[in-house]
Amino acid sequence: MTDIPILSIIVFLPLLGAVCVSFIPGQNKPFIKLVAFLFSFITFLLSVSLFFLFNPSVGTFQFMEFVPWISSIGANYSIGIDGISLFLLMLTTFLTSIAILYSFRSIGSKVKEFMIFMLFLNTTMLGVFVSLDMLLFYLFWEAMLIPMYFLIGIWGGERRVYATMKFFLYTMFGSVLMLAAILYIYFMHQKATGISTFDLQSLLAYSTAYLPFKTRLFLFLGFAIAFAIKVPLFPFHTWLPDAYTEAPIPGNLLLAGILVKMGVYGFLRFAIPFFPEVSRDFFYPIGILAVIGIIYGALIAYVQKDMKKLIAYSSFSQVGFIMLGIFSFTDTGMTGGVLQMINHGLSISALFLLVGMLYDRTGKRGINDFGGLSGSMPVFSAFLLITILSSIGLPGLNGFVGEFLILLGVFKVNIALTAIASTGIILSAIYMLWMFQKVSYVTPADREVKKLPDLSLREILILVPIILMMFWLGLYPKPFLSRIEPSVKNLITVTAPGHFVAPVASQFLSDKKIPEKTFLKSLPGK
Amino acid sequence: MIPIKLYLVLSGVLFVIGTSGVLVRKNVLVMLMSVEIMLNAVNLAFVSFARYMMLPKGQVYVFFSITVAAAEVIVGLAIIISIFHKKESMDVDDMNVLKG
Amino acid sequence: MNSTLLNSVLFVVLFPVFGSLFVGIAGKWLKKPLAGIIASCSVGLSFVISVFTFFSLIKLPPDLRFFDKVFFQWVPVGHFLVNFGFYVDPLSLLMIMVVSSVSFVIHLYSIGYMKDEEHFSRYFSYLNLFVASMLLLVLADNFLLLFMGWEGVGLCSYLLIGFWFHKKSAADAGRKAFIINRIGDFGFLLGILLIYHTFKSLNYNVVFSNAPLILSHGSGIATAITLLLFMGAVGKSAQLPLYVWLPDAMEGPTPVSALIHAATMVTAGVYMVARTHVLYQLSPVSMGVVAFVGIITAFYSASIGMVQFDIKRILAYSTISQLGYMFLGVGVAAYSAGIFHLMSHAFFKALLFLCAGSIMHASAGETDLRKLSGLRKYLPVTFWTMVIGALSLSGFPGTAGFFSKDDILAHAYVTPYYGKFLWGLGIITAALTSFYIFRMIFIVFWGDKQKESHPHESPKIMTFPLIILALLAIIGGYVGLPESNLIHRFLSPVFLGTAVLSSNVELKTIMVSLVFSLGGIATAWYFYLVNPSLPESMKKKAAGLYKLLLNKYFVDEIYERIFVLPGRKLSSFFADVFDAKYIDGAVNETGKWIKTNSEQWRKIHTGYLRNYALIILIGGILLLGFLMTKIH
Amino acid sequence: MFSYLFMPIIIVVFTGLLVLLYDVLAVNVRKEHLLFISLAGLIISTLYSAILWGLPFSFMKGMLVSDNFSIIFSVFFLLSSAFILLISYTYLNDNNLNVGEYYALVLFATAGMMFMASTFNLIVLYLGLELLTLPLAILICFKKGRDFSHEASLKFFILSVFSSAFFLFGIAFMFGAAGTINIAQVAGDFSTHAVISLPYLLISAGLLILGLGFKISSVPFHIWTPDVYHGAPTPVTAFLSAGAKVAGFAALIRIFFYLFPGIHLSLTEVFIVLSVITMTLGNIVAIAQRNIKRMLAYSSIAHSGYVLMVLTVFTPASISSAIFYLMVYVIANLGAFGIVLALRQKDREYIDIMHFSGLAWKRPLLAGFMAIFMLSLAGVPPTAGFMGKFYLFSVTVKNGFTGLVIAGLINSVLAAYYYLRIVYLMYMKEEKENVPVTLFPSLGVSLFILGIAAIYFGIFPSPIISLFKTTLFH
Repeated sequence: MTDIPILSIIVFLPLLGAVCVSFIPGQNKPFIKLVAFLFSFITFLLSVSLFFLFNPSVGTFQFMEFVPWISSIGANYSIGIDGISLFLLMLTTFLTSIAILYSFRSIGSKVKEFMIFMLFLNTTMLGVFVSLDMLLFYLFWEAMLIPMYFLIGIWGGERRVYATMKFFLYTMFGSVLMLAAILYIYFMHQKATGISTFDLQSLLAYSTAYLPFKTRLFLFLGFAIAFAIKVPLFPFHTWLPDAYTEAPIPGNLLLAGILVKMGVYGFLRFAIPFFPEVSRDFFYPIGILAVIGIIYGALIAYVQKDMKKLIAYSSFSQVGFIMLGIFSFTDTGMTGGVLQMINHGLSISALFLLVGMLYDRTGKRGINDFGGLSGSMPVFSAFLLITILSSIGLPGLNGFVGEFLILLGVFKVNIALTAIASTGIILSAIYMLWMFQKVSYVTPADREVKKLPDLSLREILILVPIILMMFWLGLYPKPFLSRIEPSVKNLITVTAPGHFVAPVASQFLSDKKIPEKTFLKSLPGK
Repeated sequence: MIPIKLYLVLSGVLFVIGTSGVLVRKNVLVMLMSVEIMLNAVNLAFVSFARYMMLPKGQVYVFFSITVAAAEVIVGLAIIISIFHKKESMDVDDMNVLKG
Repeated sequence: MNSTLLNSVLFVVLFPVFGSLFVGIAGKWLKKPLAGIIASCSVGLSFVISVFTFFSLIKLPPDLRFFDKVFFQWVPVGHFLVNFGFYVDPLSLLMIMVVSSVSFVIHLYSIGYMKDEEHFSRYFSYLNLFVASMLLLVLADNFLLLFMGWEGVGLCSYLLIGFWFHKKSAADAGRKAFIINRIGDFGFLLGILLIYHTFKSLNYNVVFSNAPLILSHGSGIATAITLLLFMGAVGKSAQLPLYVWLPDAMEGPTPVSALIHAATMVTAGVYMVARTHVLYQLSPVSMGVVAFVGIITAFYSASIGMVQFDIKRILAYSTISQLGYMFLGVGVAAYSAGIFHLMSHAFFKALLFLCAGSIMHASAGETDLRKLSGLRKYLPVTFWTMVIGALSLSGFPGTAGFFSKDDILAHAYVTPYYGKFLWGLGIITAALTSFYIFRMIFIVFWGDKQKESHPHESPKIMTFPLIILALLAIIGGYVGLPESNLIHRFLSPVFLGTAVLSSNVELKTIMVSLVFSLGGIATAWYFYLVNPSLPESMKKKAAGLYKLLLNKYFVDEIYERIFVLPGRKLSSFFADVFDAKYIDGAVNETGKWIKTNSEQWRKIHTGYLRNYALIILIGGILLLGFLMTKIH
Repeated sequence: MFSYLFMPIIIVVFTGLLVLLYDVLAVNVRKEHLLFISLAGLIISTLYSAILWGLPFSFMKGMLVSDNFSIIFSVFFLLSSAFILLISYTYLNDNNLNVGEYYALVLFATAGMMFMASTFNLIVLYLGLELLTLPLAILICFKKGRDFSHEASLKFFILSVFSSAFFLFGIAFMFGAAGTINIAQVAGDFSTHAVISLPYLLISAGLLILGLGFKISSVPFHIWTPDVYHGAPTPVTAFLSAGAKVAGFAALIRIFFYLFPGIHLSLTEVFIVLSVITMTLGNIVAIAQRNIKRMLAYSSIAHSGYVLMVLTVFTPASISSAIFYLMVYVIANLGAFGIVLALRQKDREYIDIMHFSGLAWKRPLLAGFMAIFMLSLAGVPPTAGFMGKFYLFSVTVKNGFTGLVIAGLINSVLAAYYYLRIVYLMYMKEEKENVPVTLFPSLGVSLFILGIAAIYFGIFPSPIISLFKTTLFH
């Protein structure tokens, strides 16, 4: 589009920031904070410019850049974005800026290292969303674990080491299975065509058309487990409550706001387009797991005493909706899923920020440690309420639009599943309002809580953009939907049965024909 | 003519004797000697093959082997002496500080 | 109608929204009455606009009184498109006039009632938002936007019921309201999904015009859609079995109760059924369900109302009961009668609640019947207005309630399916209604003044609204006189092809129900003024029944046992056992297992040189042995 | 011709002799001079090797060869020896070990490794092996007065002569099977279908694997590794893990690249089994280790397993990926040992992993490099270790062993645990004991270079990989 490699600039600017910060003496904390924030904020502004430069009428990749990288194995530095990644990109830069701004106060020690890791993390996350080369993608995907490992492990809570180890190893376990799948596709493609490449598009066209069904099934599982762990889908969620609970609040923002979106993004960008038939067949397994997750997470959230844990389980519960939408293979469901990623990113980070603000004041975050904050901290309570309402999907706020579109999409596919999933809207109200009541209502016995100061101007400034976004997305989501939808449509076209079966397919499959969709017919609902 | 197999069996038996020596004896010096027996068994094999195939270069290799064996003994003895200085013991089972 | 006016309908909703935002954000810096005045004005402006719209609408011929004004595309995704648009027709216009007028009066009243409240501006912010949501609900031109208002009123009820957040009971009641509403909304949402699935649109015009074409009469989908929608109505309008939140809702400030019970929130269900009557018409089953749920709820809660001691609680059960009537009305296809009753109920119930508020104001917040008496002399305005309200509720001839209630009962009477039964239960309920409301009136206003209490009449700002509402509670009925039935004529373009009643039947049923409701009043009079010991002896005679009624049929307890406790237990099981032991356990045990192996395997390295040599030898032997197997 | 092409080895040997003589004869020996002389020798040799790139030459029917393969490995050995000398400099001073013999032995061993990489003749290979082993045995017990080093040295010495006897026996059988011990010639015989006795050849192959398996510490021939790595002076341990192991692989690759076409079926199975048990045992036992040197020993065993994975089939791609992996491994391993060497005060070393506690907040740069090395060993991007693993795995998949790759991948998750534990200790644990850090310029510079390399090759591996992909054998 333009000659300026704007995507590369966006991706690597934070890394440059990290390098700059590393040269500032550690004692000069205010300057470090300022530099780190400026870098993240400029990155954010640049990503906002993408929003306007983006051409909403096409669903294919834009702002593409291509530089040969490891020519001997066919890996290239190939990046670009479509409507799906555009918003995830913006969400990333947005939340990173917010997280850094928030950390000014809450991170007291080792500021320099903290900022370096945050900025590094930012680059890796952005890289994941723009990569159009499998190796490049995997590189960013795995590299992201490093800063996260440090962020949780150094600035986290009491059981941080357990949490961070579990997080790292568990997600790495999933990733390596994906690596095996990537390598296998790469190899099969090379065998069939003689071309070594990790290019997303070429591998995609190849794998959907030529690979035998059974192979595709295993490869899909390889991808799916990796992404399901990241999402996380029931029963792969064991790392989540620990990591969320122990991470520092800025880490939470990125962990809950963006990292888990990568799992969904992975499904959208890789697992589904690569193996459309298998994915369609997997609607029931994944849909059922997602629905179990919705209800299971909600029920567990209800009995949590620790606010962060409650939010963690609520987040786990809510991503079930996203997965459900994505796997409905309908334009509404998938668009809703993508929109819901943004919504969830906003609401969950606002929740964590609010909990963090309480924690900064009192050093506590149990739901029983507070009470009556509606009286002593009215502004805080108002923000908390709006955020809660957004996350329980109140119409007029962002959560509803996404949730409704998802349900609309899933309804087309299976009514029973939709109905069960919809109970999530009741359950979420139950546990969220329970938390709100415990925190904001009923006078506390504790005198100290009564005298807590309300939010400072800086804290309000952090929250207001998120709250405004919630309203915007809830009341006028059109600018977002119009950019997401073409890409989703494109995805649906690409994954339509038979889209990639080129006439030459027969020469690779002379002895093996792709079997008809017989797999998983015995599963419920079919 | 005596078949090659018999020479090889002899060589093999010698090699096994050497190996057993390393495995069962506790004295370090004896172990070193057992290794020498093993090397000599190999030398025997080399020579018999050379003779059998009428390839004299096989016998040349034995010279290399003997030279190396001599070097090994020198280094080995040096190590053993320095250990004896320290421990006053030749028993190899006394040395198991390093394990696991 | 000119487009400027149509555009200005947007402001019917926007004024209260702005009011709410302004009062909410700037509340800290606003002096006390000012916040209330701003809020009241914003609702008042809404009312003014609706009246203007009304007058320009009736200038048009009846067939042309329908406008669908789209403001912008709200959720466009591919073929799916939901607009942010308003639907202006006689029904919605009537509703917004009722809502904004009653709300305006309640706002005014609140300025006086809440003057000592710490969070004064917050209260008005919520109140405005409540009105805005209700207006949005009414004006929406599609189901999704309706749902936005629908959930919005649920939210505001949560906020306002729990307004005195320091009280645990208030907080609990608010939460209960919201959650039970959500249960209904769950069904409602599914209904919306099914509507879209069936009609490929959520717009009223599209859905209603296509409904008879796509769905055959009595088809399963029509029944499913309408029953799911009705589930939402059951939650929102507090019908059996989801009524339990409404009696608790009196934990909020009294004007809030007035607002919830009269103008906003609970009437939404009735409005929704009337709005979607095209669909209901297609499903006789659903119509029957609506009518039966309505009448049973009416009877059920009236029976509870008879023995309660808390005046607000009595009024709450009364509302549930009256809503039952309205559902009976729409359930027997008497939509305009249902809406008519909705309107008159709005007037007299708001009046009754505000009177109750006035009583509380006078007696230091006391609401227990056993501690209130003889207030007639001290609160003359309250007394008279409340009596008017009570009469209207009882269906005393000449009051609004009289006309509207009897309109419904008459329609029920002529319904082919179980019409006589519905009607019979209806008039029995009417008797119960007059009994419980006059029981309250007699106890509170007659007898001797309680000792050590200093009742005093409320300030003007509070009594003025009472008077307005009392007037409305009387004259409101005259728009629906049996012969000239203005309201019916006004609404008839909306409810085309619905039942028209012969005045003959109506007169007949009126006479019967009149007897019953007067009988109720008379009984109350006999019980509580003539022979006050009678209730006690009755209590003893029918102790079981009394206990059952007093404890509200133990429904709350049953729900607690069936849903809440098992849910909690299941949650605890998942959290403490399943997640910890199996999900976490699987991963942690794998880790432990590897560590154990690690400790075991390292023992291979014994430290003994000779063992090492042996291991190398064994390795070599295995290796050679394996290679040997390759020799053929 | 001769002198010109084999100058690299000759330079190294002569430098060794020069250092010895200088130490003995010079009047006023300055210890730095020993280092400088040795380094100069190594670097000249390296440059010389580089000149020879692309000029394949064979001497006496392959008794000594100079081809790209040998040059790559020679440069490897030379550079790693140079780094060993750099990182051990003050360690030697502090332990009174800074004598000419040390340098000479390292140089001689280096020459031995170079021999191993540049011959087709098995007996020359044997000589190279012994030339590597004997100096190493001495180096291991170089630090007098420590029980550990004596025990380690004895174990190393006895076991390596024990296994080299097997190796030699294998040579004898090769001779018996083919009538020659020139591997290239044996391979030629395969193609001309000359009579080769398969049983002898198989016995020979098995015994050769045993002998080289000992050097590369493949399970079960790895058994000496942990004890010796633990007991040896730290620079020597680094030398063992970097040089000796790679030399073993060089020999293994050269031998089996030629032998493979003849007996590939059975060999593939053998290498699969060796690979899986080697990496699994290495990784699992490493988890229980509390001593950093032992942990790195087991880690190095596991890394051998990874490399063996790709050697199930000897294609040019396999070899290039193995070489790349070994390079990456050596970089990270040298770096790790360098940091172990830094945690030291005079002759007291701090080698318990707990000693790393809180290092990051005391010496951030040092800890940062350690973290890079650990992550590189664990194979986490963007470090070189990831690229190495990635390339290795992709070739293995290409070779058709997807199951093996999955085993390798799961193993790398296991491995991540104990590597990350070091990172965790450095960054997330409070310092318990005041652990002194001795950082001297040559160590610092080495660590810096290695650290940069460990990142650089992770992001820009392309040039070096294409270098390894050129025709390696003459």
